[in-house]
Amino acid sequence: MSELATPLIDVADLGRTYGAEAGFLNRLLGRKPRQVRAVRGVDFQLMPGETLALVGESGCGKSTIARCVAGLETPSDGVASYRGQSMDVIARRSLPERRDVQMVFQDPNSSLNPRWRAGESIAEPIRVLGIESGRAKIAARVAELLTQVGLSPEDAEKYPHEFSGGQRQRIAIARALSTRPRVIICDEPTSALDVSVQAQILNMMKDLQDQFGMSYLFITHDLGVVDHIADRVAVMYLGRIVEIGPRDRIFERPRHPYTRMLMEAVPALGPMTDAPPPLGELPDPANPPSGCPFRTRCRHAEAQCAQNVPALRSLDGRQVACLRAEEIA
Amino acid sequence: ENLRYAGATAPLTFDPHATNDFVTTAIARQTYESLIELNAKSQLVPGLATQWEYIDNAAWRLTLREGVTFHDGTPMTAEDVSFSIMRQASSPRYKSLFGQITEANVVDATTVDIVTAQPDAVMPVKLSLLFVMSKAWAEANDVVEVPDLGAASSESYSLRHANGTGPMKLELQVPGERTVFVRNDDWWDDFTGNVDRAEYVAITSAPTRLAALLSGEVDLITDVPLQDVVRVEETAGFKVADGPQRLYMGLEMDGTRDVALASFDKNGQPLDSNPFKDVRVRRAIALAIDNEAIVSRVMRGYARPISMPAAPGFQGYAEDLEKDLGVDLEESKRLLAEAGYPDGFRTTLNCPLERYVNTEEICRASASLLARVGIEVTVNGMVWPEFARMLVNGPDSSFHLIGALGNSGDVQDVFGAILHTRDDESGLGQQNWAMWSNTDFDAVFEKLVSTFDPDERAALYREGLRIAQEQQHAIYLHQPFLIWAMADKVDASVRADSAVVLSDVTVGTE
Amino acid sequence: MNPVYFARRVGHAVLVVFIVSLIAFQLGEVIGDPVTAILGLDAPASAREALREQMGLDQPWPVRYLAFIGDALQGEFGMSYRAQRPVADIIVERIPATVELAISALILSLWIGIPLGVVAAIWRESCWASALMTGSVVGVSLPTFVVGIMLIFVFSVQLGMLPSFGRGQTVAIGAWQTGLLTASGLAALIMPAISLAISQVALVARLVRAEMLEVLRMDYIRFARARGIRDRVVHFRHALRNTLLPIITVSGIQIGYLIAFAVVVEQVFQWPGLGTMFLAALTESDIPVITAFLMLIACLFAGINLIVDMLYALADPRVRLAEG
Amino acid sequence: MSSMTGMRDHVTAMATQPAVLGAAAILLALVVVAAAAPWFAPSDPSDLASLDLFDSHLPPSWLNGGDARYLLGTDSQGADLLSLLMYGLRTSLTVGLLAVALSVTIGLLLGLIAGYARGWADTLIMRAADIQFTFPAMLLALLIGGLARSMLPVNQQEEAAFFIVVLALGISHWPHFARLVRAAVISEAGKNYVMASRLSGRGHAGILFRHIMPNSLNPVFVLATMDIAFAIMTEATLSFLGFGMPASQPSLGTLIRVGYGYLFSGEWWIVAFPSLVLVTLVVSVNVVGDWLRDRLDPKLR
Amino acid sequence: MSVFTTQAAAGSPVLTVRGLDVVLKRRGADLPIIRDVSYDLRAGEILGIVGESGAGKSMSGNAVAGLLRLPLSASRGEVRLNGDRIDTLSPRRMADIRGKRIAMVFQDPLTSLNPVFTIGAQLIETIERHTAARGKAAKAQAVSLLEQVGIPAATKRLSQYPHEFSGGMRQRVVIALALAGEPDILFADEPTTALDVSIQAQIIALFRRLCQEKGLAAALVTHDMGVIAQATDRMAVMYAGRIVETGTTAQILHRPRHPYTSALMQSIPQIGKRQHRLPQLQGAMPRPGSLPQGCAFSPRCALATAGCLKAVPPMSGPEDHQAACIHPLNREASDV
Ligand SMILES: Nc1ncnc2c1ncn2[C@@H]1O[C@H](COP(=O)(O)OP(=O)(O)OP(=O)(O)O)[C@@H](O)[C@H]1O
Ligand SMILES: Nc1ncnc2c1ncn2[C@@H]1O[C@H](COP(=O)(O)OP(=O)(O)OP(=O)(O)O)[C@@H](O)[C@H]1O
Ligand SMILES: [Mg+2]
Ligand SMILES: [Mg+2]
Repeated sequence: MSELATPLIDVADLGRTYGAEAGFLNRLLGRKPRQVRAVRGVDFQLMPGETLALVGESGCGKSTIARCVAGLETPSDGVASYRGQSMDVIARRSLPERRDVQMVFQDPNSSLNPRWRAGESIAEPIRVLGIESGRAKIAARVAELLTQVGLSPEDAEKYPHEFSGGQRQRIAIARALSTRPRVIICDEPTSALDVSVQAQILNMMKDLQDQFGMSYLFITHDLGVVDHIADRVAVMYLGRIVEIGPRDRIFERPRHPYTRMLMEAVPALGPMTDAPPPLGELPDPANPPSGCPFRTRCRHAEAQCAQNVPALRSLDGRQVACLRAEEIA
Repeated sequence: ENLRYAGATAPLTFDPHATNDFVTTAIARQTYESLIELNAKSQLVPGLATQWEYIDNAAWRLTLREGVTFHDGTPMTAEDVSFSIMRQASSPRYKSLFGQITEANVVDATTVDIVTAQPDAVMPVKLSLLFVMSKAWAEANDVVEVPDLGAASSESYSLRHANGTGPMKLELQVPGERTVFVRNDDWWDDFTGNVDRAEYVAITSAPTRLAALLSGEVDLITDVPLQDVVRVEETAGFKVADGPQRLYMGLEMDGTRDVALASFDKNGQPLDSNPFKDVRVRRAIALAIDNEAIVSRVMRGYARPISMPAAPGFQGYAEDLEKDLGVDLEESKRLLAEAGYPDGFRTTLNCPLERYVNTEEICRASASLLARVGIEVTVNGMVWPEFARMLVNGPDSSFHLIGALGNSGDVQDVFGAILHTRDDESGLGQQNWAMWSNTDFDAVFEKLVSTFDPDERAALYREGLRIAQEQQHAIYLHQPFLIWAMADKVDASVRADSAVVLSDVTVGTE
Repeated sequence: MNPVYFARRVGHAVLVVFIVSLIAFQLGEVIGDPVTAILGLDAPASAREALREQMGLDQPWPVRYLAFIGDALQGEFGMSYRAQRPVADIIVERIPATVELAISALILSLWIGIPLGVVAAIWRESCWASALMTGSVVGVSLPTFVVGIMLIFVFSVQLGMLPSFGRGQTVAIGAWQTGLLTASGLAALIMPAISLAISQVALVARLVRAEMLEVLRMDYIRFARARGIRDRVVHFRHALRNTLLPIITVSGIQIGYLIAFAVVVEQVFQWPGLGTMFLAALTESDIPVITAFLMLIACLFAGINLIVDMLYALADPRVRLAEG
Repeated sequence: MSSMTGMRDHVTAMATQPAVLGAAAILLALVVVAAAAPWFAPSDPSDLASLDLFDSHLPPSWLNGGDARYLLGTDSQGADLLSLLMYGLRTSLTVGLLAVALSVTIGLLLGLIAGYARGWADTLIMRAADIQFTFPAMLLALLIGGLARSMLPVNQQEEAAFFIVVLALGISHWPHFARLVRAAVISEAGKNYVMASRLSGRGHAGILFRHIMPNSLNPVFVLATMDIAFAIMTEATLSFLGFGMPASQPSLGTLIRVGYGYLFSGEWWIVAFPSLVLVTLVVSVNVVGDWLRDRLDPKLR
Repeated sequence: MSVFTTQAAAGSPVLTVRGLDVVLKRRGADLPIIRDVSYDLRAGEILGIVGESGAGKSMSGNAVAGLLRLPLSASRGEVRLNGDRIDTLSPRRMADIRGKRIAMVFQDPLTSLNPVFTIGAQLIETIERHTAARGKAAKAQAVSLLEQVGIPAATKRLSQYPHEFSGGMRQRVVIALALAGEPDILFADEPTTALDVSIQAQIIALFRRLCQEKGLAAALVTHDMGVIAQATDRMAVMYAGRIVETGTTAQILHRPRHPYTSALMQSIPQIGKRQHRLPQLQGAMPRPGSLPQGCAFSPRCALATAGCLKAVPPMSGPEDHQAACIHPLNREASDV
């Protein structure tokens, strides 16, 4: 990725808040509604041909970002744009650009309509977005896509329940590929799969990227997978990006204590370690701590960490949101 | 002895002037007595009045029985009688019977004059529905006036308390459920029965009512369904009694409209005429309907075929005019063709459900009988309030089944209310739901009203009945019988007004 | 209890009652003709007019609706055309009969239906369970009125064991006439309660079975077993408690069915309750009674719904703590 | 799941349960009888001219006094009971089916809207359903019946009775379906294939009707089966109370109502046969419905 | 039948499983789900059972605890607890052993707790079922259990409901419940799969501590090799219903003998081990009922020969590291 290239996806100050509006009665009783700011102040760019991995523990807002970027959800603040145009607008106005951003979901069981044949599911975007027309042409394209994802053209006639999880995920990928997208958002595409199947899928995704050159926004909580597939990594905690930068930088020398904690927590395949386990648990997202969101679990937290939310700042070839990043080795 | 008996509905109130519901009247009659009574054969006999005579100037003079006391022990006075007459005359429900009464004058302690706006020859018959209440009691309990409907917001005392002169005292009235009587030992007349305590319960569902009898929970039930009669008779220890009801059933046909309602030709196109207005059509219908068959199959013999707007038990009924038209389908079809309906036509028969015995079956049987001459009849069954509303606010019917009685049971009443041309001003023809109109007939009625001579009246009754027959004012079907079932130990005879006269009932010891 | 949750439920209840009052009033407007209902066929036209005026039927309907609501709020529903008594009195007098009948039937149906359903769920595969379920299907399929009259035929007419109609002896406790304290009252209750309960037993059993099957599949049941908790405890404590929620809801709805079918049962057994009153009123176009009955039912169901919601919150800690 | 293989699966699965198989066979037979009534029934009870009053109250042909022409005897009008039963079955089934079709249509539509649109539409619809729910179906049916009758001209009520009953039953049950559909829609709408379809550019209507609705139909189907039984029963009860089908267009319920009065009279056949048919019908519908539920309801599998 | 035992391990096995088969009873033929499963559990040791989804890991645990329900049933083999057979016990007796001697923990802490009872009620119920403690004593024991598993403010927590706990806390509660009867054996079926890595690390540490402190014999079922590496002393690899390799964890991870184990480990993307492509296993594990002839892994195996298809290969190799393969990798001198 040259610095000159324009980003495909530009996420700027993205925020998304969930939770009911304060109802009449609640307002009358002076109650605050329970609101979850699932994502706040998130900035990042996705360049052509690159893979950006988004990691973080469950509930930190990864899927929310994915949905905003895909135009499936309207951000509460900020914007996620594709080539300068808001994805929300693209989706709502059904602009032609929408075919350029596709998505693969985590759960292969629910990502295919159980009543549709595999071929029908794959053909849906082709037909609706008018990418091909005519039965024969569509069928040919479906067959081609099936082959690309390592299935056989005959599989188009089968129903989802006749496939294994890995095969279903392949079909989902074929469907995402069907529009020849520039960006594919992968929301934990392998976390429901066995490692042997995961390897097949990851390899295939890499091959496809080599072949078609699309970008991946790859969401996962498995750092091993990140290290394997990503060019750049963004680490999220409680709705914010706490560290973002090139993979090598981050994995070689994590600067944010959270990133470090995550990496230490991953059980290594090697000999048993006696390192103490991480501290504490994720705070209630509806009620996050003041200042640095991670300070409640951070071994390095100081009084100043509770004051302000640390902003992302450049350090050592990546951006990190920690006041003490330099001090922590 | 104790008698437990059951009927289909409960008495609504014990205020004898506040309702004209005949079940209520029949039950209230145990405690309240009328000035003139009807005996078991529907003949007028002295009640609280021992004599009555017409004394000109539209006034009737009543001589009151002496030594009669109310249940609270106070003697009955002429004041009480006069009070009761005027109280009842003011009741909206009795307007058509007593609305003409202007004064009830106390002449002396045992004499009261009833003055009406016009001379009224059938007043004595009507008086069998005029009940006597204690004036002092009414004043003491704030029921001087008939409870005012719609406006009153509390229950009137007379609803569940009674102070009459009759053979039974009211001990307990639970509205809608049960009524308990005890014998009035101070009654002026002789008890022919031996009941000294009686309890009446309402059991709406006929099978349940029958079950209550068969299981011994009650000793007597009224309104036995026809199909169950055999079952009761065959069950050891039970018997059935029956007797004619003062009521006749008939099919009434639209006699006025130029286009009949809900009637079509065989292709479903609206008729541009009113076939019922044509006497040939009416005759054709009469010839097609086999009322013998209806009586024997639908009514299982518990009815009597009739051929005029009256039946035994009506004052003025003329038995010798009774004639069986018979069934003649050929003639019927010929008449229809002659009237311009060679293929027949389609029409709707409005049919009240309940109220009278087996109405739905009668209607359906009539429909199938008429189908034989090409008249296709759709039976439109309606619950009673709907049916009543249709008649009263219209009448919006060109063909319907109805039971007719004439308020007092005098044929004159039948003539005036049911057969006379409708006239809102005079109130005549008020219940002429058929809107039948015949000037000759109206003339006969006018004459009848002002005639007091029994023989002349008899002739006029006959003349009126004859015109009705000749013009086929309606299809006269039958006079239904009342059927009671009871345990063998009970002796009670069926009266035309369906009252179980407790003073006449004997309960044996088994 | 969360006050917002509670307040919102009460709000719903009031709304329901208000809407029903509109419907009930409107119904009174179109159904039947009170004047005919009161005076019968043979009253002269003048008498009809007079009565119409006297009853205020010539006023425009909003005026009458306001009057109606005003009266209703004071517990006044006017006079029954037919019974010539204040409707409120009639209703108050008849409530005990229906309530005792419905509650007995409810208890009976839950008391028999719940164990049946549990048993059928636990031994899902056994032939006894399928026999039970088939039996319960037959139970649902028998028209209440046929059951009622058959019971009468057997137990009253043939065996002479039970009374065929009425409530037997009642005792007053304050304004409440109860039949539960006398032998004859209890005897009279047996058959109506059974015929009312029969179809409900089947309903409850089927529901409990379905819910139970679902709950038995849950991990916490497996985990309870893994902890060595005895099957009996697992079934009747762990599983049943979780099955309770839908049962509470259904019991609420069931009271609806019970009241509705009480109309039929009361008719068959001449039970002096609201059902016979309503039916009589319906066939007689006794509008004040119909209207009052509807309002009563609406209040009743709004109340039941409220109670069900509250019970639900009690039985399920998740709801209890959740925001309304 | 393919509808074809699905169907075959169901049939083979059913074959292993004799009770269900029996019930399904009976149901099928009853439906065929009802559908073919005009051709198979010995006579047409609505052809009044064919009735002979003197043939009334005949017992079944195998009993003393029976008439070979009337296999199951005759009613009070001399109509052949067998024919009445066949036509009554037809009416009952039609009423049941149409009523359920109506409530399914209303419920499905409102449920789809509520579950998909959420927001105020959801609140409104579900609140209405709640209100409706508070009223027992039968009372509601009585009311609607009463209302409709009082608003129609007298002489149209007869023909209208059928539609009134269907309307009353249909309207009184839609909340069941709406709730069910709404829940299913909410669960389906959250599934990823719906998201994927949105990404493929499909509009809301397309997603709702092509994806969500077909996948939400199973529970509806099951409940509908059960509801047919319930509708038939309620219609019978309404008829018993005199607010159902008229005697000239009898349903099984009407036949039972008419026959009810003959329970003690010894003319048992007038009530026994319709009751038997009704119970058989409702039982078989329920058995098949139960079985369907056990098979189709994913929660129970 | 080959039996896997380690001389090195302290003490004699608490639980021995020998030749266990579980079948799915169907009309006609029974479908084998797991075959010939044998292993030992020793006090103070954690045995890891690893394998892909559907390999039969859970089933082997459920069968031992007598938790199979029809149509599943254990058709062969024996299970001994301290030398006494328990697979032949009546369900009633088995229920007495479950929770008391053999405890279990399941994957999903969200659904393992009954939502309508407080944590305290569930704990006390279990304590009273298995110990003599009643009332106050039981409550005190409940508090101490919660403290043992690292739940702060235990007394207050007793009166709370499961939904008031976070996922990690819930799993701790589940473990506390499993420990309530002071069992000898703990079966943990994927206890950390639903949790975040940070919490997973905490729970693993907890397990290890408990085993050491209490001398529990534990079996940890998982499909995460990392968890195996960090938590277990010995491990068994399952494939298509059979154990295909057993041995000490260190040895297997270091020098796997079965080609499946080796391939599986290589296909795991690991931090710091960059490869452009992951070595991948082709195809998928066969489902019960469609097992190939002979070695079930042969269709996916690079080393497969005709001999592999003849018969199911027996376990072979040194006592502390056996594999069911006729072409084992990393042969050692002790191999026959
Ligand atoms: N539709 C919603 N309504 C309310 N809250 C939501 C909604 N969707 C997500 N959240 C909340 O927003 C936060 C972020 O959710 P999100 O699904 O984006 O997390 P995630 O990082 O994808 O987690 P996971 O790894 O579990 O998929 C969570 O706390 C979640 O509870
Ligand atoms: N109740 C059942 N009926 C039929 N087959 C079953 C049943 N339970 C499990 N199986 C089958 O038994 C095999 C082993 O299941 P088991 O649950 O032991 O696998 P597992 O190794 O624990 O997998 P996972 O990692 O997914 O939990 C699987 O192929 C599964 O399909
Ligand atoms: Mg997510
Ligand atoms: Mg498992």
